[in-house]
Amino acid sequence: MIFTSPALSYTLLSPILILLGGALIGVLVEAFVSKALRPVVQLTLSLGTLMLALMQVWRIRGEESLTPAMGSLVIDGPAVLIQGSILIIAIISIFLIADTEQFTPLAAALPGSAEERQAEQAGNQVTEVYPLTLFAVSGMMIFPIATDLIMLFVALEVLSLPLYLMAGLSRRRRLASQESALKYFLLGSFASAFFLFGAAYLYGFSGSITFSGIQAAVVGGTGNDVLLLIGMSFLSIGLLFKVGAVPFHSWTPDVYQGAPTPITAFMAAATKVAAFGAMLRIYYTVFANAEWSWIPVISAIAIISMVLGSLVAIAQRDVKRMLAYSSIAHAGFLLSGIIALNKSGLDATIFYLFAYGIATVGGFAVVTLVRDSSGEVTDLNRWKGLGKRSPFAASAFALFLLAFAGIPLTSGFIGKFSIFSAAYENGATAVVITGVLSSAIAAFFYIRVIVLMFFTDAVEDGTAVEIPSILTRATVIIAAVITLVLGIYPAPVLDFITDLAIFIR
Amino acid sequence: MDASNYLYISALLFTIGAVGVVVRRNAIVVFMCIELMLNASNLSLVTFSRINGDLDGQVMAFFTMVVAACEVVVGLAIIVAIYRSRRSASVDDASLLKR
Amino acid sequence: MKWLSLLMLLPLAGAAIVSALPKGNDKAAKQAALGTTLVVMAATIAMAVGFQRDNVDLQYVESYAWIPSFGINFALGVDAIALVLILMSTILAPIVVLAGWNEAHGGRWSVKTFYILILVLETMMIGVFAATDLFLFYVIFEAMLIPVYFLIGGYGSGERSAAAVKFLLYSLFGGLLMLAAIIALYVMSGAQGGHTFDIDKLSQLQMSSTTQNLLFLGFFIAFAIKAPVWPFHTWLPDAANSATPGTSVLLLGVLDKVGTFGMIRYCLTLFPDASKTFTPLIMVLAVISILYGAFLAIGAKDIKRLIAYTSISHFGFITMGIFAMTSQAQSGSILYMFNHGFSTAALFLVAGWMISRRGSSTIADFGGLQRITPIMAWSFFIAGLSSLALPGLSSFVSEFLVLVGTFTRYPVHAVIATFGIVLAALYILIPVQKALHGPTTPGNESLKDLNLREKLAIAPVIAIIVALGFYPSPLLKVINPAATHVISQMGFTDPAPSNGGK
Amino acid sequence: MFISNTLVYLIALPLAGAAILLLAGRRTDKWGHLLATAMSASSFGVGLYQLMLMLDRPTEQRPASQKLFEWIHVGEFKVDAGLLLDQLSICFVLLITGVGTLIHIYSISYMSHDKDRRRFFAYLNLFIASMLLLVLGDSYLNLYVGWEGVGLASYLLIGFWNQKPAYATASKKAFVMNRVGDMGLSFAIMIAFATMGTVSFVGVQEQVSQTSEAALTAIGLMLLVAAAGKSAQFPLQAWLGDAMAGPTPVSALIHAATMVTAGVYLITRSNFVFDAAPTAQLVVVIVGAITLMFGALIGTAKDDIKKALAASTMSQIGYMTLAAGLGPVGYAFAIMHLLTHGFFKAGMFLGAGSVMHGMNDEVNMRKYGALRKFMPITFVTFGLGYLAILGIPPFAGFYSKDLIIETAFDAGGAKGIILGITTLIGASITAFYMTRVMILTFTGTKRWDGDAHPHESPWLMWLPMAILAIGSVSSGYLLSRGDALENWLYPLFDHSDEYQKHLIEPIIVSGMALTMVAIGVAVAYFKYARQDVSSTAPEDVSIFTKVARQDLMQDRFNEAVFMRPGQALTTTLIATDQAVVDGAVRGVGQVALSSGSALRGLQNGYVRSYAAIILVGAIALIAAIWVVVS
Repeated sequence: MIFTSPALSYTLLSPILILLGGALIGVLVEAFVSKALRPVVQLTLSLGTLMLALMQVWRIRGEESLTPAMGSLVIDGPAVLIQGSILIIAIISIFLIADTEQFTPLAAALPGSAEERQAEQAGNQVTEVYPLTLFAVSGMMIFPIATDLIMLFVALEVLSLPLYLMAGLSRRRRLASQESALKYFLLGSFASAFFLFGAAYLYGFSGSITFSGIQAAVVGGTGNDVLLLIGMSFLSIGLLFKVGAVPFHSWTPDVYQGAPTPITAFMAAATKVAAFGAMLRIYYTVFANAEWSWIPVISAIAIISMVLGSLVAIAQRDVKRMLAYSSIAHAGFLLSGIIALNKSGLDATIFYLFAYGIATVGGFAVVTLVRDSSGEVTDLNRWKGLGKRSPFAASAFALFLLAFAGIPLTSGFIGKFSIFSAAYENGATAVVITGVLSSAIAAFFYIRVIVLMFFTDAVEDGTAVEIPSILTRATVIIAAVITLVLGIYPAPVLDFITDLAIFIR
Repeated sequence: MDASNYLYISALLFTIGAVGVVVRRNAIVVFMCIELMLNASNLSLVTFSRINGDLDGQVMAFFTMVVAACEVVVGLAIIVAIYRSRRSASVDDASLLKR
Repeated sequence: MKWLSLLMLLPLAGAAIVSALPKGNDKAAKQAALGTTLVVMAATIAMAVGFQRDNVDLQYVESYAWIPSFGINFALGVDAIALVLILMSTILAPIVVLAGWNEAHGGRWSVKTFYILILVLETMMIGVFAATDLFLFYVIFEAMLIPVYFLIGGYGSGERSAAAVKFLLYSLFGGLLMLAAIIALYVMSGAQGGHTFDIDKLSQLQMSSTTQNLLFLGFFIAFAIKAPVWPFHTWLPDAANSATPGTSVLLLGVLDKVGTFGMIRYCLTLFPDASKTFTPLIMVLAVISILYGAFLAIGAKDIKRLIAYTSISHFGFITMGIFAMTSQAQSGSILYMFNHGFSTAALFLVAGWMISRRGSSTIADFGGLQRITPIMAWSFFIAGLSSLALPGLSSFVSEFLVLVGTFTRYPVHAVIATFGIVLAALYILIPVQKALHGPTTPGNESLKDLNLREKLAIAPVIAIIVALGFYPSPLLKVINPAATHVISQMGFTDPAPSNGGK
Repeated sequence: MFISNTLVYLIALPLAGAAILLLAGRRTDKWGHLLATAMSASSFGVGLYQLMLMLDRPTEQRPASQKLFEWIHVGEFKVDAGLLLDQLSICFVLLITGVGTLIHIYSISYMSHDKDRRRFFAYLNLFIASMLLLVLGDSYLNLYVGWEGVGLASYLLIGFWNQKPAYATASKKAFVMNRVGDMGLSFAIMIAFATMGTVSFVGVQEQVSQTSEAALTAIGLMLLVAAAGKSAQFPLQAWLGDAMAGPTPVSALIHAATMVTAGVYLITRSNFVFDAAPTAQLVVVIVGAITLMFGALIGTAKDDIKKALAASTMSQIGYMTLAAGLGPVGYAFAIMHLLTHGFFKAGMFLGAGSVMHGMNDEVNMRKYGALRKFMPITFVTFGLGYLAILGIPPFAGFYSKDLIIETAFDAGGAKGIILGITTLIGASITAFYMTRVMILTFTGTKRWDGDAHPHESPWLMWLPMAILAIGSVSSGYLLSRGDALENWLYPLFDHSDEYQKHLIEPIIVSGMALTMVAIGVAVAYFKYARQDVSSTAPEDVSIFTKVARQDLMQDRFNEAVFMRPGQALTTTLIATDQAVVDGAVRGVGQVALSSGSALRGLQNGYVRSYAAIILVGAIALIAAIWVVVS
């Protein structure tokens, strides 16, 4: 047996390598840098890593390769776009994570124990959240460019495991936070098991663990369709779980609510991008020729996601839960981009993902601002009159809500328009009509929040808006600007996406 | 012996695991059920590897084991934290977040 | 000269100036807003002067690539219909600003914000009529809900936020239906020679009659909600009741016209066959609107709701005229849109002054105003007469044209609709009697008559109402070619005199 | 046709007067009434000048027209702002401006104590202008403008003292009922345009021969509805009595001499339509006959002097309508009666105003009595009017009314006999109630309260009364001498079916009429002059009197048939709008909200149930696969 060293294209892989390297250095920093310096060092390190990775992504735009890592990964236009989106979202999320007020000083300490108080008084900070974030980002970067089942599974776990932990790090309401971590972990592993089982059957169907092999089997139509269908379904369960589509959505509200808000922001935005990035690649290339089998199923899932997400969101009293249900509805909208199965669907989905991700981070960023003496206030009733107390926070939040609702002149509208027209092009009339109608329902609760903020008199209960740092403010502003610009003049971005977004097989 | 029998066993194990997740309360047991599901998948992988006559499936099974080990680390950390703060490993007790 | 984009930029520039003003300087904000709207009005008039009235093509055409990958252009252009409506909007704007000089003070937010919203809204009002790209139209159609929403919810009275929400949700719902139809059109255009939103090109799409009917409904329901046509009207009374008078004027006078404008520009042009299919139904809805609105107005206890109900009736006339497919009815409808803007403006503005003086909008709280505040009372009375379409005032010309034009093709509808004029007399004279006549009720003795500013605001409105009543020719000459063009595009010609079957 | 460029001044002058007085407001308080009177008078002057010009022209060129500007041109619907002055309209022009000016003069004094006198004069001028537009417009649509214009002026004048709720209601009632009539005019115009493609008088006249009788009948009937509204004819008569709420000069001008005769003008003007639509004509006659009896019967029971006169007006216009419905023979007589009636009824109304002026605005005749001594001039002028309306030769009414009765008989057959007898009975009842008015007001014993100081009115008031009295005496003779009016109007009407010889000799008809009048006078004399009259209305009266006092139940009828159901409908619709239409919308919202709340239940917080949901999803997928595969 001759051992040939693997041929790796380091330039194309550099963004991922940089991230992994940064994450490992972060671990070392935890070990060797003094407590006082750690926050600054970690923040700088993470930001630097992310920026560098983003620069590398920018540099490799337009490059295409099926074999940057021996056929396990692929770099093409969509890959670059998804990776870029993830990095941009990660950067503005890091700004939020930098607000250490949000995190418990000592994750190991019992909630409410003396130990915890001591740690708090000592000014301890869980700086390990930075390397965790970088690891998660690395997983997210790999997930949409993986081209074999092993890579896909490993990437899925690499992105998930740090998130499970990060969900449990909240400083306030630690019990809830830990609970959310538990739920996220158990359900996530549960879904992973389905995913893996599906992967096994796909392997059984095609005799290959590479996407190209599976695709060839699908095209050839020689394999056992039952194996294909089971494999496809169970693999999809894993993916649909990650994007939070009904009926695999149940973790979303609880985890979104329980996790520290900066983590929720990061998770809600970046995971969705990564997971949909992977779905796009899998459905547009691997399963494209089996569309007869999955389009009806995904359509049904899209429809119930949109409807259920919108309906239940109406009844929410907690802003984070409401955004969670809204994200379920958005998962439905995004699935119509998968159903589209055409070039415009691909462009539209990528655009939508970016626009939605940015607005989501912006929205949660505003949530972190609204506080009382014991921390964040997420009860919507206490958001009354926010417009008077902080026009900045309230108008920004209103803008993000309008973007979620898909009101023209926000990015959400362009996204919705393009994704629905792509789906309609592929004959998904029912999905489009449900999408439009559930947008109307969705508008109902977005507008209700706007009413609360602007048209309801404030209750004096100590709820105030605090801007913890320039970074959080920057997040809100950047997100708002992007949301507006993409709504008013999206042409450059759209053209950029259209030019780049071509899958290579 | 027909290789497909291993597939049936795998499916059965997977089902047992899945049902276990739903019916058992203890977080550790739930987690073990999930591990059972992962191992059921491994069994399938290995079986398919055998049927197909290549090693990809077996390689993947190894990866799965590694990943499962990682999951154990993370999972136990979380479960222990919960147990410490709640003095209970029942997943039903952790139901603050709902509706 | 790029007239239309200039017109759209001017109010935005004004808004920028207002927002740059120091905090608390309300007077400067008002003056800047008034100045801006006056400049816009002057510019619109200057543009209108150069309009070639016998040319039925779009004029002052401009087009800039906006989102090329979707075939979307920032394309502007006006035909006579759009021109007339833009003219109406920009003339109303300074009047609203002047008339509502103090109405921003009771609001949740600063006076400055109020005028920024008004100016942004003005840009959108111009844009929505000038857009010749369906996507651009839709964007403005939806986006203009936002400033109105904040104007109602932030500066209105009573159940203002509930009314604002109702307005917004209702409109959004209609808008989303239209969006679905627009998506379908867009996709079809892609399949038939390239993605486009150009109305001309879209009107040449081939589609099955079922598709056409469904898409027509998507558009029509949106416009029927906007207009509003029975039974999609229930948001209007609430909104008008809660909004400030100035906002109500813009809402009923301008925004609602987008609905009827859309029916002509989009429903008829894009779906001629479906329009014909649905005409019988729409005619019935229109007639119901006319009578229903009138009856509700008769029973209204609140003066603002009353005016809103009268508008439902009037929009019934407009809708009926649009679908009657005769040149008289069509011209009449277009003229009606213009005239209604002013008569409703007059009613709402005067009602607003009455309400702000009395502190109540219940009709029964007034009484004997004619003797206490004669000028205010007269203004209201004349506005009311215009609303009931008294000959010699502008609405008569348009209303009669609609009726006579409808009669030649749909005699039964026209006859039933004509009963509306008796009801109109009731719904105007009942409040006139209760509020202006009779003995002075307690609490009214010391009301002040209109001041100079208010007189300056109402005078041009009344002047326009009277002038166009006696001499509508200048407008009709502009409107007629466009109206005839619409009819002939639909393949209709006016019915010849029947000689009663002899 | 002759083109004249001065016709517009007829309208422009009073319109300018109204505009100046209304716009300049209180600044014109001092001299406003003079300006208004001058404007009216100048318009009369222009009218006379136009008459002179017209007399100078040969018969066929007498009509003059003036196109002012293009008004409404859309497609084939072309209406210009154009005026037409022909032999018919000049009669009205002179009546309107002539009587109008007199009433202006009268009002200077009558309204001198009212602080809003200027406004009153503005309205009067507005009315004159609108009325002139009505009779001068060269198309139905132009006429319509004037038609509603007089409605507006009438509304303003009836409600001049609208601080009294009843008066405000009366004005509203008048306007609304008029609008019902206006609707008829709208219909007529629409039908005319749809069938003939034109709405001008000339155009319609030309098209009549090409148009089916059905269409013409429809137009005719709709014109009749319009006429009934404006002229207080059955069934739209109910507003006239209430309209007496306005100041008395208004009643004289609008509700006696001019506006209420607009219906007669409209029918006469549309002679070409009616001549070709015999059914419509018959209905006109029937409406006229019913109204003349209706008004007369109401007149017998009224104690309010103005309402008695109003009822009489209604009845007299019934005569005119009846005459106009009799075709070419009747048009001229309708116009003649209209003119003479304009003099004597205006005179009597002014007389009534004079009496009220002296009696602290008391209108109840039972509180009058023996006023002859205190107001001799009023008594004389009123008396001359009385003689005229009775039709005593040689007073004006004799000529005009007798001609109508004759023509009615001449209609021939049963129709002729019924109409003839109706007109005769009407004449008798007229004599009865007018005599009653005379007796109650001027003779017998005084029944007024102590604080009334009856006195004769100042000269500004009695002068117009005197002039009108002269008209009451002489106009009939002048107009009928040598069939002057008939010949004057002759070219306008279609005489293709020239009327036959009189069926009954005129002298016999006159005899019958005078007999009937004498009976009426005698009954009244015995009932009121020979018995004491109580100062309050007796309660123990026959059911007929009670019904007549209530205007023959007209208001009750309208209330029961239109008003109450209308109100009920309004209330129902408002409730429906809230509950059903808006309810449906809110219901959709509620359904969304409650289903959202219900679905929240799925999220019960137990991680195991979440896993179960995922499992259910997985099972569903497997089931789907199973379905696909098998």
